[in-house]
Amino acid sequence: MQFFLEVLISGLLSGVMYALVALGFVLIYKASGVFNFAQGAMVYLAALAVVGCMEKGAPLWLAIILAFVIMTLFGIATEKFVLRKLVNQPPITLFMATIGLAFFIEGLAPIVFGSEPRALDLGIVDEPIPAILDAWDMVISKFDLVAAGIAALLVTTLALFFQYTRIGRALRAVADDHQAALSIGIPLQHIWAIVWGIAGFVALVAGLMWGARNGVQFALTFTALKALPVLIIGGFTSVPGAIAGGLIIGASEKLAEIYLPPVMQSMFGGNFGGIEGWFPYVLALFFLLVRPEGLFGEKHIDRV
Amino acid sequence: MLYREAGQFKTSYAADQQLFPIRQDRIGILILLAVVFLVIPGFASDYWFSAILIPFLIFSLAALGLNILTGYAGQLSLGSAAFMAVGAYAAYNFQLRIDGIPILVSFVCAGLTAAGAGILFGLPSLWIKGFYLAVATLAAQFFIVWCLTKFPWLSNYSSSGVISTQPLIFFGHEFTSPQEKYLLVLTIVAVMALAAKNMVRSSTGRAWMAVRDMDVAASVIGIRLMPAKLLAFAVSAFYCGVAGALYAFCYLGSVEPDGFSLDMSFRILFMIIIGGVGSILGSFLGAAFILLLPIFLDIALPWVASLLGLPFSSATVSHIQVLVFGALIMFFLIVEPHGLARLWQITKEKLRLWPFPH
Amino acid sequence: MAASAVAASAADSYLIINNIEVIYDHVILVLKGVSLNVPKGNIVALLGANGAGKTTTLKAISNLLHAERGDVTKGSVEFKSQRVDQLSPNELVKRGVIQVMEGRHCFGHLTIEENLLTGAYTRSISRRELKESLEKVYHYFPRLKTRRGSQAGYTSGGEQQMCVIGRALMAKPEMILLDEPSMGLAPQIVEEIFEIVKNLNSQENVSFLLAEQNTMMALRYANFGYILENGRVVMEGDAGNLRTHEDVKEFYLGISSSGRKSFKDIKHYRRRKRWLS
Amino acid sequence: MFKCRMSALTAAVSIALLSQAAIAAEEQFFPILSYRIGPYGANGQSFFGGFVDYLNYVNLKENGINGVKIVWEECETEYNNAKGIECYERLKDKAKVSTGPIHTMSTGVAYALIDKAAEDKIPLAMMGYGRTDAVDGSVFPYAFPLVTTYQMQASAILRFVKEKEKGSLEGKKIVYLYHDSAYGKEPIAALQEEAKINKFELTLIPVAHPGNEQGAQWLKIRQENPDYVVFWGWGVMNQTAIKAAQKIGFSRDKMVGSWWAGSEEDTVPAGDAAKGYMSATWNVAGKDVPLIADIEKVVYGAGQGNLGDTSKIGTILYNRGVSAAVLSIEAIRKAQEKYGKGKAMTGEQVRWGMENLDISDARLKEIGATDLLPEIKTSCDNHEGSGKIKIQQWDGTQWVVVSGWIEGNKGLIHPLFKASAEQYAKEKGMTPRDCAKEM
Repeated sequence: MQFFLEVLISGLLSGVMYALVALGFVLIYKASGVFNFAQGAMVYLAALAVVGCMEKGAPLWLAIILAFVIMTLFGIATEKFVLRKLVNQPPITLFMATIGLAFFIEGLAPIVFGSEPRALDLGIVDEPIPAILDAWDMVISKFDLVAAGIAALLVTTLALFFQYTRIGRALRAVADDHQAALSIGIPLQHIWAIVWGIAGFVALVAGLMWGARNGVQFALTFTALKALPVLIIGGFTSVPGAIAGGLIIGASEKLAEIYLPPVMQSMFGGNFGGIEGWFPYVLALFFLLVRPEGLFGEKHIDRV
Repeated sequence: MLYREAGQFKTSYAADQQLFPIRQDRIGILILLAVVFLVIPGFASDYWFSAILIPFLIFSLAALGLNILTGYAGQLSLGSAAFMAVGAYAAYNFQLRIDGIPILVSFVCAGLTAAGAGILFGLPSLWIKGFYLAVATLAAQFFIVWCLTKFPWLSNYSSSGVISTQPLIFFGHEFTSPQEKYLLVLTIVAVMALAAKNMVRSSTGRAWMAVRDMDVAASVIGIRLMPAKLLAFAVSAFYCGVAGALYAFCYLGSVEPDGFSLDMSFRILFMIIIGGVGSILGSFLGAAFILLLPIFLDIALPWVASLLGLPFSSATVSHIQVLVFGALIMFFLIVEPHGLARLWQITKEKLRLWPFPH
Repeated sequence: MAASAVAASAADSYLIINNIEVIYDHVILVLKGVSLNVPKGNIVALLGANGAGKTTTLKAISNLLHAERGDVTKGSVEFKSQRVDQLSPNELVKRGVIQVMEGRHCFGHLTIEENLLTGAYTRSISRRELKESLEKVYHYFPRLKTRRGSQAGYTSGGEQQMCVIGRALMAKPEMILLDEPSMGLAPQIVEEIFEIVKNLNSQENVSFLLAEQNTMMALRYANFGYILENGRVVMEGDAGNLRTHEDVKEFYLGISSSGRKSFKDIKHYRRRKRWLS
Repeated sequence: MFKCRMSALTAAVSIALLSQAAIAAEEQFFPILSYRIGPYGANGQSFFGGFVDYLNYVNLKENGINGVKIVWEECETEYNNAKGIECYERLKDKAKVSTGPIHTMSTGVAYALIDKAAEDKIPLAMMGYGRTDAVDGSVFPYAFPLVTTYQMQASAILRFVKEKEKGSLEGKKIVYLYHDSAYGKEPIAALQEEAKINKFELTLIPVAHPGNEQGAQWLKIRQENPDYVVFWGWGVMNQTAIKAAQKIGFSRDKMVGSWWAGSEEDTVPAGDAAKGYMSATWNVAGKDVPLIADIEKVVYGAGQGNLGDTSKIGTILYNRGVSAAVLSIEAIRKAQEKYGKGKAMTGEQVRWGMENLDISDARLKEIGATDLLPEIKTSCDNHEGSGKIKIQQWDGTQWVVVSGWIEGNKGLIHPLFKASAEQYAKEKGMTPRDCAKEM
């Protein structure tokens, strides 16, 4: 039981890390209807920018600010040179363009900041907290708790921003109907630049956390793959959904990895570990059976 | 005036229903077939056969499969590579376990096995759509590859999980040279492409397109969504499965499950989008573009770099390749969001009027 | 006398569309030189059949064409004596011209109230002023107030139409380009909406350029009318005159004094009209 | 028609490029199937950087191999099997004239090339990766899993651990944590055999690709509480494992990685967590090796270095790339001894050279490559040639070698290869060579 709890908590905490990446997807999808596959690459770019600036001698705080500026500029440039020219195209075309964008980043970022895997030290050690270890014999990492705190803060801020501010409402309006938003005078370009800027910021936060956790390297782009089932479960358009989905995926995937293979082994024989690759997706499918638009997603409104 | 339809009257219903109703198209196709079957085998080098033409044809077939699903039936899928993997492993096992089974029968069975998998993983399409469905098909992508890794029976207990394909023997003749393999692949692809062309204009094809354009409306006019969608998944997976079998037997010779990665699925998706969603021709154009572009960049960029005396390390050149690849994809989407097939259509429109534009 | 002349000329130079031409995709010529004039405080109806170019005209004014790969290639649009054809929709809304698109483009996932609030996007105003504007809209559209919390996508067609008009009102416009408000609505609702338009016109002094297929209804509320045919203005005049004009009755209202004419005659007539313009 | 135009264009360019670089008669050509981008790009950059630098070094220092200039052409495989084939086919025609062995540093690409290369008579080197049963040269004449195979390595690691445990593993618990692919699965059989002999308890824990999330696996390890974790990772999986070990408080000096989990690319990103972590290797790191220092002086001095980032010189993978090149060149030298000095060697001839390598410590010293490689002696029935590794430990800034050369249990492992190779021959319907008749 105690081990079960340990797995559960560790799963929930890594779920938070998935949610951080998923959040970037949600933001852009919510505001522009673009399924931005380049989010993983943006996480990579942001983390690289931080370590790149630090290598040039900038202290951590300055590097983070510089990286934020870079991400914002990058977001604006993306809007200006790619998305603006693809207004009114079907979603799949936009999706494709973001895959092109991902390739572009994956080529560009290492040229500018170097492709060496590097460490990113945020000053928070990823070690078990001794007090908890002694008292309950459970490993809970300080780093994970900090990450969870940051994610909670980020999500709350974003959710409030979307719900109650003028820009937030405009963002949601644009997501619903580009044309109508244009017609009432919402300047799409500004809105999209803002969204990409925010998504860049979220990517930066995710990049910092993941980079500090696993090192800064190309594999950061894979974080996107972990975020996709989170999106399905939480819904593509819900900020709180990203967190909820992250927690569900994180916890269930860890529990499944521990408890499912022995069951399968007794059924088929052989070693069935390593199911984390597909388990979240299959789980997400089952969620879709019950709620086709995710737990918190907006219902698709179909009027013929 | 070269491409003039005027004056070609259809006097019977059958004539109006031809695959290629315009005479110039028929001639064009015949010439094309003559070139690919007769001329190219005489000229191309081994490199062209085994590194470009064969993979081009195989990926065209896979793209065709995906295009049937996405372009005609409107169901986005990111699992094409997994269905190819099913095809590859199925063909291997049919060859291995059934004595004396002709290779073509194996391929067909492989396609059918993949179709089965397609139906299974197409089930979610009955209640979800759009990007939700796309992400759901990723479940197929990861799950199938995992299964192939985990059940050693499927790879005949090879310690590494890699399978080496059996020799290609057909009516006692062994296909060994790249040229023969090319002709084999070409024949299969040509037949299946024509079949696809025929299928998408049949009532099935029309049902798919109705589902694509608006499934609620389609169901209102009496199209049964479930059979239509599942059939699209099955046919698409069949094409991908055969492509996978060809990929293993005629191209790589040995495959491992990890080779059929998500990356490959994405490439196939690229092909149909760059080529033209909902176009048979587009599948071929897209496959050519996506396969040739990196090769072209790989050859051209170091050359350009050395020509201009740019002090790039090999790593930088490789990175620039990726960068340019990404940039070109975005560029093409901006210039022609409907793909290369649309460009070809516009050219045809112009030819219709040429040399007297209005 | 002099004062009223100045007023008249100011009214004349309110919204002037001067011989504009619109091409889609660089190939399809949709408007072939349309000129219109909307005096201040008027409701002007833009009539014509499907595909005549009504919507395109409105979009050419509001600059929403770009998103559809359309381009104004000739002519000019002036609002209050200033060229506005190169302005972004955002700028134009700030100057007081707003379009209400055809087909009730509500933001389906936002509530009715949120929809209205987005309408005030271009105005940087205080919370209090926002509240006042909202109340004003609710005053004209009491039905919206009762549905304020519901998702717009789930409200009825009439409510959605009211919602988009109300949303446009939130921008405090001087001029609304209203595209086909009657589309797909029950006659009673249409009537209700037109009454509100009339009220807005008289009480808030908002001018309207109204594109409509429902000719009879439009002419009942408008001061002036233009009839478009194939991208050209084929007839114009006082609403009252148009309503009683034989040709209009014939072709747009389906009422004829001399019995039903054959389709051949109509074709002939239309061709003549087009040629003449 | 557009398609035709496209391909015609590509054809024109590629023909222009190919003909431009036609090979002169007495030049030794090296087809290089390298990768420098993608998830493993950083590893490829170091390895192939070292490889190319050494070829250049031989040209600059000795004016080629006995006067035969070395030329090479690179092709980016992106660690992707299909692209690897394309690259191979592209370079194949030139390689038919003269060729050095092909190094892919990718098990997948190597597998895909085994049959083709044998058919085209181009030797395929798989140093520390690839098809391990190719140790049996009677079935695989053109494939060379040189230096050490995974199985021998695993066995050697266990021997090291055993020594540390004062000569006995009985009753110990060892977890094998592996990348769930061909690479990670190969040593399992060997480990299981060893477990039987040495009576330790073996637990297998696979990690799904790419392995950037290992929370569950390490919690399981925490629950098992093993004495050692033997670790077969690649790419991001390595850093993640080291970090995850820290997270659950598992001591890093109880972790021993394979040689693909023991480079600076793996430990640096893990930061302080990597301190104490051990891994296998067959080559030492650093510029203390005279050859490496000399390469930096000669090649980079002449401004012809292959690396954009010179700080990689002397890293594990760079040095490994150099060692791969050293072996290739030595094989060509050997071949020239038999087939004529000062001549370019064909694939067939180089194959003979590779099968008859005999590199003693004295020879290594001569080249300045002491400890860059173990002694190697290959033969028809032993394409591996050594089977030895060293264990190194990360001290927070660099790798420190902590053992001498350790050889795996050859008597146990090599029969496994033999059996597997025989099965392959049967499946393919081929008759193995008779090694007794060779030489």
